[in-house]
Amino acid sequence: ADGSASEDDGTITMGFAQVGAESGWRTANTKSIQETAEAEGVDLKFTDAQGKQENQIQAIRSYIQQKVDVIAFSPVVETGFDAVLQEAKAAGIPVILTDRAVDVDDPSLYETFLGSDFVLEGERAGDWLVENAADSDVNGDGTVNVVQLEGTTGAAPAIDRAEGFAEKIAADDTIEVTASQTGDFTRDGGKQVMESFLQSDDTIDVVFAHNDDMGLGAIEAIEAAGLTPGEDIKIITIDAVKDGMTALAEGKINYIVECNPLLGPQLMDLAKKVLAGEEVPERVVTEEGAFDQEQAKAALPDRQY
Amino acid sequence: MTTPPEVVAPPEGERSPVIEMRDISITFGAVRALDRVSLRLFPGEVHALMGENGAGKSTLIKALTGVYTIDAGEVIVEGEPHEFHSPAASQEAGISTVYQEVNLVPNLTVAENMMLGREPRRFGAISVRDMNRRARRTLLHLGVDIDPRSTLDEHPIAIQQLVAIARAVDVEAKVLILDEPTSSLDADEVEKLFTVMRRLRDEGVAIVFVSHFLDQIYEIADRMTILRNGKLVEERMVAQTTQLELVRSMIGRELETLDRLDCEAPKTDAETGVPVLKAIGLGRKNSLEATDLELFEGEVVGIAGLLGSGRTELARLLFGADTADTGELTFRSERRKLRSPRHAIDRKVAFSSEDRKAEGVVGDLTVADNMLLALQASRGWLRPIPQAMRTQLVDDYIAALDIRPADPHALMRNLSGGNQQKVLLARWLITQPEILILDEPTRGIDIGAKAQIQAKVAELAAQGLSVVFISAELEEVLRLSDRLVVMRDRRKIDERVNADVSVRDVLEIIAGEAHPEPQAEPQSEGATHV
Amino acid sequence: MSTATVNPGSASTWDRVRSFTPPPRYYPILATLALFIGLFGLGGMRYEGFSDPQVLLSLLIDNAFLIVLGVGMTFVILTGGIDLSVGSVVALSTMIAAKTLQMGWSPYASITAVLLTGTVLGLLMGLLIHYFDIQPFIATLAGLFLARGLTYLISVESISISDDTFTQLAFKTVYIGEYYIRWTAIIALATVAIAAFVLARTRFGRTVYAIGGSESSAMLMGLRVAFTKVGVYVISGFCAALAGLLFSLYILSGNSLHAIGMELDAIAAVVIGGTLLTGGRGYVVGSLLGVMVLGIIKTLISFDGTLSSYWIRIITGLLLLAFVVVQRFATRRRS
Amino acid sequence: MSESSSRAARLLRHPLLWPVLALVVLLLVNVVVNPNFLNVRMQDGHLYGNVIDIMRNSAPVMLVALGMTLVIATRGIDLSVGAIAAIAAAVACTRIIGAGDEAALTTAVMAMTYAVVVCVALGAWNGFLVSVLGIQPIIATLILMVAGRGISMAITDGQITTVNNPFFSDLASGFVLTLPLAFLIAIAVLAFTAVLTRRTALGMLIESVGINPEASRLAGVRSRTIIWTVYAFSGFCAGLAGLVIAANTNSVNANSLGLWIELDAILAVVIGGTSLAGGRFSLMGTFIGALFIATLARTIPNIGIPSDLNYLFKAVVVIAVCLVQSPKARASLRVRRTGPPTSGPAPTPAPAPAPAKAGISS
Ligand SMILES: Nc1ncnc2c1ncn2[C@@H]1O[C@H](COP(=O)(O)OP(=O)(O)OP(=O)(O)O)[C@@H](O)[C@H]1O
Ligand SMILES: Nc1ncnc2c1ncn2[C@@H]1O[C@H](COP(=O)(O)OP(=O)(O)OP(=O)(O)O)[C@@H](O)[C@H]1O
Ligand SMILES: [Mg+2]
Ligand SMILES: [Mg+2]
Repeated sequence: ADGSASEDDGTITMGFAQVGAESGWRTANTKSIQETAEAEGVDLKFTDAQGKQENQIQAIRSYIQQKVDVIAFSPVVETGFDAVLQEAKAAGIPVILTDRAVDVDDPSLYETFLGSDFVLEGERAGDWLVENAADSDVNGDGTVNVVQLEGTTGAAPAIDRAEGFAEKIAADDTIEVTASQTGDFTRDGGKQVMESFLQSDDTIDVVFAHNDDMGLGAIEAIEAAGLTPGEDIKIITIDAVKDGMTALAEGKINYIVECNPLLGPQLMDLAKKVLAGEEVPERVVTEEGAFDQEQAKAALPDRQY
Repeated sequence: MTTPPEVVAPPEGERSPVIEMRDISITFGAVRALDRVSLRLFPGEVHALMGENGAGKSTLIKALTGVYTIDAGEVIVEGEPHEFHSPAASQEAGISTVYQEVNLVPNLTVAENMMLGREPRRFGAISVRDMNRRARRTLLHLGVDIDPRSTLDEHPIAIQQLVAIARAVDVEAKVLILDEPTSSLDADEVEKLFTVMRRLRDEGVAIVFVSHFLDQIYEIADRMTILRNGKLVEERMVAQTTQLELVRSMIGRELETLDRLDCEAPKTDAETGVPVLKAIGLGRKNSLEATDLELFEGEVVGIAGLLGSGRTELARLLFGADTADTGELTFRSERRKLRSPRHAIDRKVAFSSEDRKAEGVVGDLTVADNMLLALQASRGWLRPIPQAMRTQLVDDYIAALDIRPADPHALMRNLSGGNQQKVLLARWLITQPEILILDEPTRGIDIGAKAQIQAKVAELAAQGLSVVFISAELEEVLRLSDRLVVMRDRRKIDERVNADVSVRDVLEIIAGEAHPEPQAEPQSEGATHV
Repeated sequence: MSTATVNPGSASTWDRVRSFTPPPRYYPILATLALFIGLFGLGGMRYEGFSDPQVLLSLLIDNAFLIVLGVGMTFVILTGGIDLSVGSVVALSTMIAAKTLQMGWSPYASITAVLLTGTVLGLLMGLLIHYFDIQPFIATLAGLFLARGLTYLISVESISISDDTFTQLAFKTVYIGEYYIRWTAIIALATVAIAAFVLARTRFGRTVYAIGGSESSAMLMGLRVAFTKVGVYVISGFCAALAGLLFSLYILSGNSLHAIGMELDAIAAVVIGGTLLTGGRGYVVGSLLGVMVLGIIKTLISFDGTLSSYWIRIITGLLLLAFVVVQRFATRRRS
Repeated sequence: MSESSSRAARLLRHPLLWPVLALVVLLLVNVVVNPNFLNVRMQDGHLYGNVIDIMRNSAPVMLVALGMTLVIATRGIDLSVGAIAAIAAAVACTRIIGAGDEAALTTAVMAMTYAVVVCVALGAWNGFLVSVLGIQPIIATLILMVAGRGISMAITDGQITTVNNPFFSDLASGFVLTLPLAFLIAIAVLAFTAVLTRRTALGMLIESVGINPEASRLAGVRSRTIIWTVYAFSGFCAGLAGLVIAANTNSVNANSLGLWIELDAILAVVIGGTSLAGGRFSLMGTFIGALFIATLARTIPNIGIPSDLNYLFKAVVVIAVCLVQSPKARASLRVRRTGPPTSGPAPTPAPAPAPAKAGISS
């Protein structure tokens, strides 16, 4: 990775293969990258794989054919990129991963991975619940009954968040996940599943949703059942998009773990370093926090996405 | 008409039947289509299966060849009880069948249609060359000179029928079943078919033949089985049965209306009136050369011609089913280009197509809906026909045309072929047209009903309806029409007032035009080789 | 063809070439081909590096699995049926391959297991469709659910494939001069060739067309309708499994989220290639071209690289629209 | 005696018998797992319970499926309904947000009217491609299926747009006469469609075009207008469905709203007994089919099927329903139960070959 092309005319050409535009989080992510690229004079080639790995591989291959200086992408899934990454390596084009990792045998196939740690996010959610277990036993029956709204079955964030969460709540045996069902990361899905949970079980204390959208859907279902979200049933979600933060500030959600989509600046920074031949760490974790209701009120005015 | 050709006595007693069906019954829901019917087939005979529309002929054939499951009774094949469970099984056992409606696939070539399932192969692969060559040879035997590589749906229904026949006779079969193979064929083709049938008969094949043309029965058949209302009436030698006896057996009463038509065919003075329809130079590339035609009120214009002469094309252009490339149409005094059938229907033109299966029948709708379709279409969907009027119209026409079963709610596809044809005729009569174009309206219609339909046409013409009448049966055309248009090679070659024209005259007109053009229809040349 | 025999001496090859008109049944394919070339030319003019022959070869490599899917789908659609399960079967195949390899099976056993599973699934759907009269759309929709469900059953998480035979097959390239192609693409082209032969030159193939033309006629003609109708679903299942193998070579992993909606791509490719959904008319070569057209639309968009997520979808739709409309007008003249 | 037995026989042959039976069985399964499943109570002045939820949640699929039924009856198919629903939602939500008074009734009404008009136009566009240009329905509607998502994303700028309009929200969450408004809207459209097709001649003409287009053309049926109308109507229904879905969460996610709803809708149509080969259709069947699908969606969390077994469960249910509906499958079951057919009642004849060319299936 010598970045010779960038020295020719001074501008960097970056090929970026996005997963898709499946959520508000993702569009914020795309926007951040596109805007930063423009601001920093990087010539960005952008494609949207519409959630399909084969599209993403084809896009990367076409970047290789177009001889871009650097390729960045958020893998649709973690496996299966070996072949195309080897082609990129053979063509001397450095690769940066964002958002999600890939699972390859040869770590030299990519320069660095910039993104969140989904397991960690789940762990944080779990930690908060363990800390607030006493409060969370809303109906005071001695057990904290949690229902989980999973993301799309098989998707890495869904698997990892569930794993991190389960690991942490195992520490407290009053906490129990009584039902878990996929809501496909959408509000509608979250609402419908939550409706059903409410009908069949009236001892629910806590909802853990794998993203804000499903949490927002659950809020609607809880309200329709005549209960008060945030009080009668506690809600924990992940992402911290604006709508989620608003609900948090209004007291309808109790805790949100942030998953930061604004990777643009860090990505451009890394790309420049890589092309300049500087050493970069193999793993760059994005800076992200977590919010309770008070913090949300403070942070909300600056929230852009 | 009543000169039965001498027939060899049936080989009864000496030879045993190849196939014997005993007391076969089949029920469809509440309809008892066959009620203990028996049939015996001997090798080396042509056996006619006779009966009115809906008598159960096609059902009996389908029961034999494994299309329908038999409810009761037994089939004995060469002395052994045996029932076929699929058409394929019957075919393997040496029964080759042409079913009533053309049952070929429109999207494949003529040769493929003939050879499907037994294509000649070389090194395991189908040899297209061999296939085409063999198909062409078989077709030429039947006097059909078409390119076997052309797709089937490019050809008119008559050719398709001949292809279906060619497919059936091309195999080594013990039994050949032909269900109304001649319904849209001209005399020439029929003659060629008979030649082939005689040859096969002499080779020992047993042939089942269904036709509503009694002349054909007397010409070719040796014995016959007569059905009525799903029941067996009798089995007879053709030579020992007069036409009157036969008809009485078939319909269960005397037939009165048969020959009464010519005397009261109405005459109109074509010279003075304004034509209701006038075509000048009407033509279409590759199908019809520029043609003039006039049609006056209350007049029946018959169109005569041989297979492929362009009669159907002319009719379609008059109705806007195809759009004309050249020429113009004038309705009374209004000049009009027809871009779709709607335009014609709006001018009170009606057209009954020769291809009832593809262009007429809406199989999954009821008889009533089928009858009212054209009227409803012209009223528009916002003005449904009131219930009382529906019942009235449907019941009237079911009675008038003697449609069986007389059930307006029966599904159209379950009707017998002839009854479907009557429903389609009713569809158009209900619209009360001023101009009625009938392309082979009596195709597959039994003898009683044919007379009924002819009478109906004559009656309507007397009331002022103008009719264009096309039929492969020249006698019928001559009997009905006031004026005769003769066509050949896709153009009009003559026009006569039909007072004194005979079948022979028409044939001479057609033959007289037959300059030795390279494109001349092979059928008309080989007409005398029987 | 029947013209130009007035003067045999001057009827040169050129005259015959000039007066040659292909039979109308080839018009859809020829139109597709012409439009494909047009799209390629358009890309070549607009984008640097597009006119490189390697772009074409990459199209074959990147779409090898879709080509094979299209072949199976062509058989089904020619009989007037449809197979919605193929995308899920692809996912299931990648999963079976990955899981069995992970469990230490030999690659050949694993490949056999994959092909067998796809074929059996196809057989089951075919039997449902023919013997129980269940509409193909629904039977294969159940197949879609079933195959996807089995995939989840095997593993919810994705599994990498690191078997040597698989990786070697995946990376092995064949050089044609300075350009290269992968084995997967060659397998796909071979599938097309075999399928074209089967459809054109075997009784099975002709029966497929006959059923599409009129199933009841085919039955009355005594053709082997049951065998053929079940057969096309078996073929489609087999092709889906083979495509699944090619896909696992392509991405060297098994994943339950693979190939969601890929059945629509396959159907679209077949239909774009000139095959009628009502059955009876069409060619596998058309489906190959259909896949290439879909692929080149994607390539055009990624070469452009300036489109936002939603413009990518809109432009894809517009290109598709332009394509089918032009194709429609190009083939309409025949009637 | 004989009259009651003939009535039973008629009931046994009723085309809706099997779909209804399937629905009942599915409900029974739920009750077995959760005895309170069918309980309904009053809450905040309206009914509340699983059944009520099922009614409300069935509305979008029911709406889409009603339009789809007519399209399928003409031998067509409409893949674009999901995208059209997303466009409707996007249009309505951005209009509501852009309006002066976001929470006003007029805002909601204007926005929804506008959205529905757009959808009718989109449906008419599909109809144009199919009937005038003669493009195969599946590909004609695929175009809008692909581009429509992009359009709705462009309208919302790819963001999840949240609206605050109580009237809009009532479309999905409101109750009238203690029943969910969304369900009542679907019923109203059902009634409207039934009147439109069965009290006029439209239904018969649609069926005729679907069964034999050429014969219909020669009989003077304006098939072009009919096909056009039917696709426009499908667009209308999809638009309404999109509004209901958006109102359900007071937001629109252009990417996921109505995704794969076309498959659910087609499934509902087929479960209801309408053949994909075109021709005769049953609106009541579609109604039952949509209820079935909503019940199935509720069954999964209710009986606690783990997420990774959802698909297997659905596969089993779909296959079971199809087998139950298939006369051939039932016949073969019966034969096995009663032994060889020789002793039993007369076996039914093999189905007569369809007269017209078989479409997708026969
Ligand atoms: N599949 C079916 N379902 C119900 N009724 C049927 C079915 N097939 C035939 N029928 C009925 O059985 C009777 C016999 O019909 P069939 O077709 O055998 O008559 P046909 O003698 O061949 O008459 P045609 O000369 O008009 O062809 C008719 O009344 C017909 O309506
Ligand atoms: N779709 C078509 N494509 C090509 N040629 C056709 C087509 N339809 C008809 N022809 C040809 O046009 C000629 C006229 O056919 P037409 O059907 O009008 O004849 P006809 O006199 O009505 O004969 P028939 O008694 O068979 O109905 C025939 O030679 C036929 O082969
Ligand atoms: Mg008959
Ligand atoms: Mg004719």
